[in-house]
Amino acid sequence: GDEGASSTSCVDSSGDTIKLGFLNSTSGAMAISEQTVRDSLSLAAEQINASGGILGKKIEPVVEDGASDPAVFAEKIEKLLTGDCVAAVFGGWTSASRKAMLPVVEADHGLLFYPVQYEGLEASKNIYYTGATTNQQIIPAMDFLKSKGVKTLFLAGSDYVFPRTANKIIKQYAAELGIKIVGEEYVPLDDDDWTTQVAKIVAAKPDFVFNTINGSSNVGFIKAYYEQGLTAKTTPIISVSIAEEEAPAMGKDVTGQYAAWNYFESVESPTNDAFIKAFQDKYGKDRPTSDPMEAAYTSLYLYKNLVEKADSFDVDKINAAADGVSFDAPEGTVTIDGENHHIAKTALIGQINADNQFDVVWSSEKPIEPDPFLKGYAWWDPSAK
Amino acid sequence: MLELRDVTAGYGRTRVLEGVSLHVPEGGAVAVMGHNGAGKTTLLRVAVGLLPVMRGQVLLDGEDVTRLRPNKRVARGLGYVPQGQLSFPHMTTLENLQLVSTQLSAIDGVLDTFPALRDLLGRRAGLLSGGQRQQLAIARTLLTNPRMLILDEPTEGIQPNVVAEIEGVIAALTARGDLSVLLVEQHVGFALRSTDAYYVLESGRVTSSGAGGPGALDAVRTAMAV
Amino acid sequence: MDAFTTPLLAGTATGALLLIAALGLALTFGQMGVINMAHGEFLMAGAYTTYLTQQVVTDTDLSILLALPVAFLVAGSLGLLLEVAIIQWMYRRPLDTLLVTVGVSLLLQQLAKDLFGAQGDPVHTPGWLDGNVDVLGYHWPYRQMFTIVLAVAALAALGALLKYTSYGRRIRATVQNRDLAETMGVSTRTVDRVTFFVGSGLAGIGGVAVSLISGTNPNLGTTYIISAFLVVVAGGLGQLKGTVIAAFTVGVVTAYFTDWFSSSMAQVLTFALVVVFLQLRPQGLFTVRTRGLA
Amino acid sequence: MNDDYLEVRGVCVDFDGFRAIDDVDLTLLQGRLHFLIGPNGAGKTTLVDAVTGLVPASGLIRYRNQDLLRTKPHRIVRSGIGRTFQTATVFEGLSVLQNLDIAGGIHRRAWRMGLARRGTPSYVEEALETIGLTDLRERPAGVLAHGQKQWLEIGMLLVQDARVMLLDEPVAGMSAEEREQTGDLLRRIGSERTIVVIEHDMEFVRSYADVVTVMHAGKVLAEGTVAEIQADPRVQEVYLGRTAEEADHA
Amino acid sequence: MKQLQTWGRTWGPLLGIALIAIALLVVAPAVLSPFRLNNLGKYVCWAIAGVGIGLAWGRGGMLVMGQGVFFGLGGYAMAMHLKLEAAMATGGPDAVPDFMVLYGDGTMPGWWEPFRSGAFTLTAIVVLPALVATVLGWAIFKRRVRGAYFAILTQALAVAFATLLVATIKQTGGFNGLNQFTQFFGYNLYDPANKRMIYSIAATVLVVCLVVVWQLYRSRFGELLVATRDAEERVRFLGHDPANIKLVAFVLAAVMASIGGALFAPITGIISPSDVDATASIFLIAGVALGGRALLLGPALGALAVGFGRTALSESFPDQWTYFLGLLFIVVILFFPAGLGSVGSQVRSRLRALPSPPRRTRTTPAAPADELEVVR
Ligand SMILES: Nc1ncnc2c1ncn2[C@@H]1O[C@H](COP(=O)(O)OP(=O)(O)OP(=O)(O)O)[C@@H](O)[C@H]1O
Ligand SMILES: Nc1ncnc2c1ncn2[C@@H]1O[C@H](COP(=O)(O)OP(=O)(O)OP(=O)(O)O)[C@@H](O)[C@H]1O
Ligand SMILES: NC(N)=O
Ligand SMILES: [Mg+2]
Ligand SMILES: [Mg+2]
Repeated sequence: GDEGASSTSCVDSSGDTIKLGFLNSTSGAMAISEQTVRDSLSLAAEQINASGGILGKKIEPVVEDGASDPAVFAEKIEKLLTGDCVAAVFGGWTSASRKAMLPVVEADHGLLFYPVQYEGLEASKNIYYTGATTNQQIIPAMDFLKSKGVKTLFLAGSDYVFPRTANKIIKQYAAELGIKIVGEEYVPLDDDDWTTQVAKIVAAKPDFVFNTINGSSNVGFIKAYYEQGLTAKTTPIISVSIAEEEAPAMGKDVTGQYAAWNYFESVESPTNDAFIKAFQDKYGKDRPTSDPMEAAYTSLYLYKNLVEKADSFDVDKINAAADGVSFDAPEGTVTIDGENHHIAKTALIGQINADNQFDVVWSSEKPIEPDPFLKGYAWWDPSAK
Repeated sequence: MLELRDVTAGYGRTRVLEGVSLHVPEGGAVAVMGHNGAGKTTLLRVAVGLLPVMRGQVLLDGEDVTRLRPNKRVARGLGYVPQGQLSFPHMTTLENLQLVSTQLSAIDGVLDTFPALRDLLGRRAGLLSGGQRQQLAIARTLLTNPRMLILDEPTEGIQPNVVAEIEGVIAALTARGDLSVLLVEQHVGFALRSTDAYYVLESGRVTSSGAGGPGALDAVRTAMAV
Repeated sequence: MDAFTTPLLAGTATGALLLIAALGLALTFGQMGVINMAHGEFLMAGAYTTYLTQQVVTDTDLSILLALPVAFLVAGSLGLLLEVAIIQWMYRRPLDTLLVTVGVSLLLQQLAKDLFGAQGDPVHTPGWLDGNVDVLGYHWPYRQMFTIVLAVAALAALGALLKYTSYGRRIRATVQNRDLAETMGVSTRTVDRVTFFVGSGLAGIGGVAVSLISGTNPNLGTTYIISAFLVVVAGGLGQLKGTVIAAFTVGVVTAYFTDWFSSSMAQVLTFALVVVFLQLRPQGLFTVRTRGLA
Repeated sequence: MNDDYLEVRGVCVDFDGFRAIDDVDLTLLQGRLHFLIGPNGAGKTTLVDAVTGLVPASGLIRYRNQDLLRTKPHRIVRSGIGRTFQTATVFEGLSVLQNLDIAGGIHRRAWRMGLARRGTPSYVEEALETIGLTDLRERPAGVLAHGQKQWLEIGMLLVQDARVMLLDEPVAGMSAEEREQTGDLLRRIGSERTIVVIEHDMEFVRSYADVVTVMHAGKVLAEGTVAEIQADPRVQEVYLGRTAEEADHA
Repeated sequence: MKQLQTWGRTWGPLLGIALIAIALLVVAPAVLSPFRLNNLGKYVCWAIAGVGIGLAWGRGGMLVMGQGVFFGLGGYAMAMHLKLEAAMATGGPDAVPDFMVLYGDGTMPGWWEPFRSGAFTLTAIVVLPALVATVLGWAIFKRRVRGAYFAILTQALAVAFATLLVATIKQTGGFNGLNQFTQFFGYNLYDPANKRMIYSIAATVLVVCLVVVWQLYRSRFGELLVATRDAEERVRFLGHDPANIKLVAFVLAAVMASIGGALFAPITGIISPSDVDATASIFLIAGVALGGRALLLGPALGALAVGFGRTALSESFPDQWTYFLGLLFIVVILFFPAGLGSVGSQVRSRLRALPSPPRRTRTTPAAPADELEVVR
């Protein structure tokens, strides 16, 4: 789009409140995941308001349902930006929803904060990505596998963009690392039946399985896996979408398996303790916290810091001030890269214990600088077959 | 036995019956006659409970059954043979009968009345010829052991010698004295032979009524010629 | 060898699951003509019932067995409620039931989400279903065998109900001609309610089996509903025999396609196959003919 | 003899092993009222079904040098053969007028189907008059009484201008006067058509039949005038019964 | 009086169409914000598909549960062109869409190639669905598949179509669908004036479709279609092959859905499997049912209402709106089987039929006998 040229912002920052849009799917298939993001956004807003707001203005959330439908996301973000004149929008989960919102947020010259790990290869001036890009999650996970001496790897994923692209990267990196890919299987999002694919894993006998399945389909996968006699002992799995929210639904079947994230509820830090306590005080003791929730929570605080550094709600001023803005997040300190609008994050590998919590077994030494286009990785060739 | 008091009924907005009253005494047999579209079928549907009344009452054994569902009326001894050779097309002849009663002796009894059905027991009713279906329909209703039998043009589409058969059956049943009959028939001669009172229906109103028997033939013909 | 046995055995289990879901539909749709799009949500109700039963009776070995009759009752009651509140007014316009029940399905999904949260809840596999047996290279899970047993049992029970009791005739009579059935002394109201109760209850049983695969979640029903309908249609309306053959065929064929191509393509190809099949046998596997133009 | 006659030769119809029509020969000539009678289940309706392509049959059925057994039902209709049904079947959602009007559709060019009807075509008006439903012309056909539907079906045949009319029990359920009206109507329109009537009411048959064919168990049992038929002991046995002489339905 | 009635019956509907035209083409652009107008444009696309559904379902009795397939054919055809336009604008005449580089190997399948041409695309939007519908319809109707079989079959097609799209990520963008267009036949898509133009095109198309079905409904073909709906087999004995009659309606409905989809892509800026799958198809149906499937204006107004309702409800009750939506389905179908468009006449007839209203809702004629009936 032609940035900013034609659209003049209608954001009204003259009063003592500032409107922010929360756009998550609270109906449809993705509600399972996105509701949690909504919850932590609400928590963050409450906290910020309690401590004086942003630039002294209370946040006034305008919530919308993305209905798990990319076209609805496109419609709603336009409504939020041009109808409600929100200063920024927080939300989206699937890459489909982000891709649908991207042209709108660019055309309207608004801001979107996207809280989920994704497949990278994207950087928009109007989007801040507070989840991991591939070099902060997938590539470290591969490094971890290499360190474990893994020789053969099986790829299992949902049949959509994120897993497909992630696996393209994994395959190229695996070649570099000398890890052999012995199988690659996809199942449509929300399909529970993994029996046949798991049988193929049984037959292929890989050292490890790299799991890029999204959402509830993980339950079917893990159960089928366990049923056919595969365990963390025989053939461990490393997942990039199973978090504290999902793990309980799989019970003991998932115990001992690994997951790569940038945050776990088990992360030990005072900020995290405070985050967990606040969250559970608000939503109940039984509610776990997880990476996307934390990233969403962080995104609102990052926005606060951005605005306060820029001393303005203006998009251009915020972007100009972005580089180096940081926040002491539950996962540790995160810092915005002004160039690509991603944030530096520490990569963690956790192992799921009997309480469905994740014991950190590996960690990158320091926050990894975001590299959405993998420019720093010589083995990466985007147009390879 | 069965009484309709000042019944008004119809479909949607259109009224088909206007203040019709009719009485079938215990053990009696009554014929209803009238032209196409006069409302004969509508009258019977009201009596059986398939069509709600807009006004008026239906009484069975002196009791108001206006709000009673058809199957409850059947349980109280009402039997109904609808017009149009209706059956359950995907069920066999035997199953059509078994729906009402599974007693072998009872089924055997009605099969004696309609022997042509014996060969068709295993055939689906939807495959039967029109006349075969009509025989089945009457047989099925007789199985419900009615005390009050309501027949809507039972001989329509039936071969002559079976018509005679049916006439004989009705005669035999009424002769027993414990069965009342309400008969809609186009064959006036047959109707009057089989009943002891008649009503003529014209555009939803009773225009003439009287005692039955062959003697009424001329009266009915005149009434219907209007 | 396992390239042959795996899809066969796994597909049979999938077919069994489809069969349980489809059996209920064979009753409510095949026999009564009601296109109940909320049937999937009755499945979901069965799954949540299993979860709740496990919360109350923590001995998983026992709780699954307990969940079966409870799920039948819960889903059956939901079906009964649906019949009494809505469907009973709609028997004369079967295609419209489809749209009404889409609304019901939306309501139930939202309700489940509000009651149990958007996240799935765990259902634990009992110890006696833990494990598998090696059949020619396929580690056939006990759970899959259990599903097959469950389906066969449900089939036998339903078959007996339809064949050996007068209820079977009553239900068929009612759907073929309501008024006539009523005047033959059949209480069509009772028949309708019983049928809906039993048909929906079967979905509840299916829900128990499904919960062992995927736990619970509010969208669980949507996964199965269209395949289940397709099975009933391919099998021929009102024909249990056809439903059984169609369910297992679809299950096994999909498994082979999945093995050869991919899960997505398998779905596409299976749907395509059913379409082609209906070309050959437009009214399903087993056709009931009548005369005339009706 | 012109070629405007319907020829049935050696026709058989089988249903899963049951032979409903068994080697039937018939020649139906124009200008005569031809009656088809016989016991319930004799195969009368099935024969009409075979002629109109509703059930598969073997043998030969020919009309104007056209082999009907190899012709689809709607093409058979287009060649001038029309029928009614034992259970009257009309288009319940359309008005009486529309029912009649669309029956005339085969005589219109396809592209004219896209045009609206303007007024009432004269032949539809005539048909309405003939079947006595003029007053009910705007009524949906679904609400007509049993007999009215049967008339409407006949009216549709009139509008179709069928050269051969096969009427399956057209007067069943009609009162004596109505039968008479219908019979007279058939006689009037029958002079330049081939009309076959299936009927059980012997009085009606007596009054209007030129030729009667009796079917029994899928075969032709007898053929001739009414008098010949009534005298035939086999017909009396299987069909008329002991009431043969006094078969006086009113 | 009588004359006035006849006049009203003939020209009243046209007056209704004219009112809709004025509302959409004159009033709406004047009073709505660009965003709301764009939203309305989206509903208009659904309404165009809805008009076709009214024809096939309301008049023809074919419950087309898979119109998403045709909506998608048009939508994807248009989106492919827009995607190529966007690519060519920055990358020259041989450029390929961005996602093919991201998820694939950067080569474009051959069947994308012709969609570089705008003329080809416009032709394809009409011809493609017509072809597919003809082949499909021919097979289905000749084999006399109908009623519930037909409904479920078409629904399965929508599922299969959406799954196929998801499975062919490298060719169709998969679950993401196609988006990030920049221009529409040379016009900048983010210029408000151009957006208004596209909206006007959509509104005009809707009005044209309404006029087309208006003429169809009053034509003899329209009567024959109703006849086919009510007693399909009987139509044979009027000398028509019902399969052909249904085919015409089915193909027309498919083309309308396709055009609706084609306009949907530039208006919303995206087309993805979730716009064409079984659920999306059911929403198309829902609008038609709500407005009154057998009425002339019902389907279009119903589709607009459902579109508006989804937006309004989800904006006002973002967490509870599916309850309302579910209830809407139930209440409308249960109490107004002929659609909200018929509420007036229904109430009137109720009042007149007093004092004893029917115990059961029997205001519509009984379902066509063959909805579930199995014929040889
Ligand atoms: N379901 C219906 N809806 C509206 N009107 C109806 C309905 N059924 C019948 N009618 C109308 O009611 C009137 C009486 O019909 P009914 O069937 O009672 O007549 P009938 O005397 O039995 O005629 P027939 O001798 O032809 O059987 C007719 O004018 C008919 O058009
Ligand atoms: N599709 C079919 N399958 C099996 N049997 C059939 C089928 N159609 C007709 N029959 C049988 O063929 C025989 C002839 O039936 P048909 O309807 O031709 O008799 P009909 O002479 O018209 O009798 P009616 O006077 O009672 O109408 C009957 O015994 C009927 O049961
Ligand atoms: N970005 C993801 N996980 O879809
Ligand atoms: Mg009658
Ligand atoms: Mg016959």
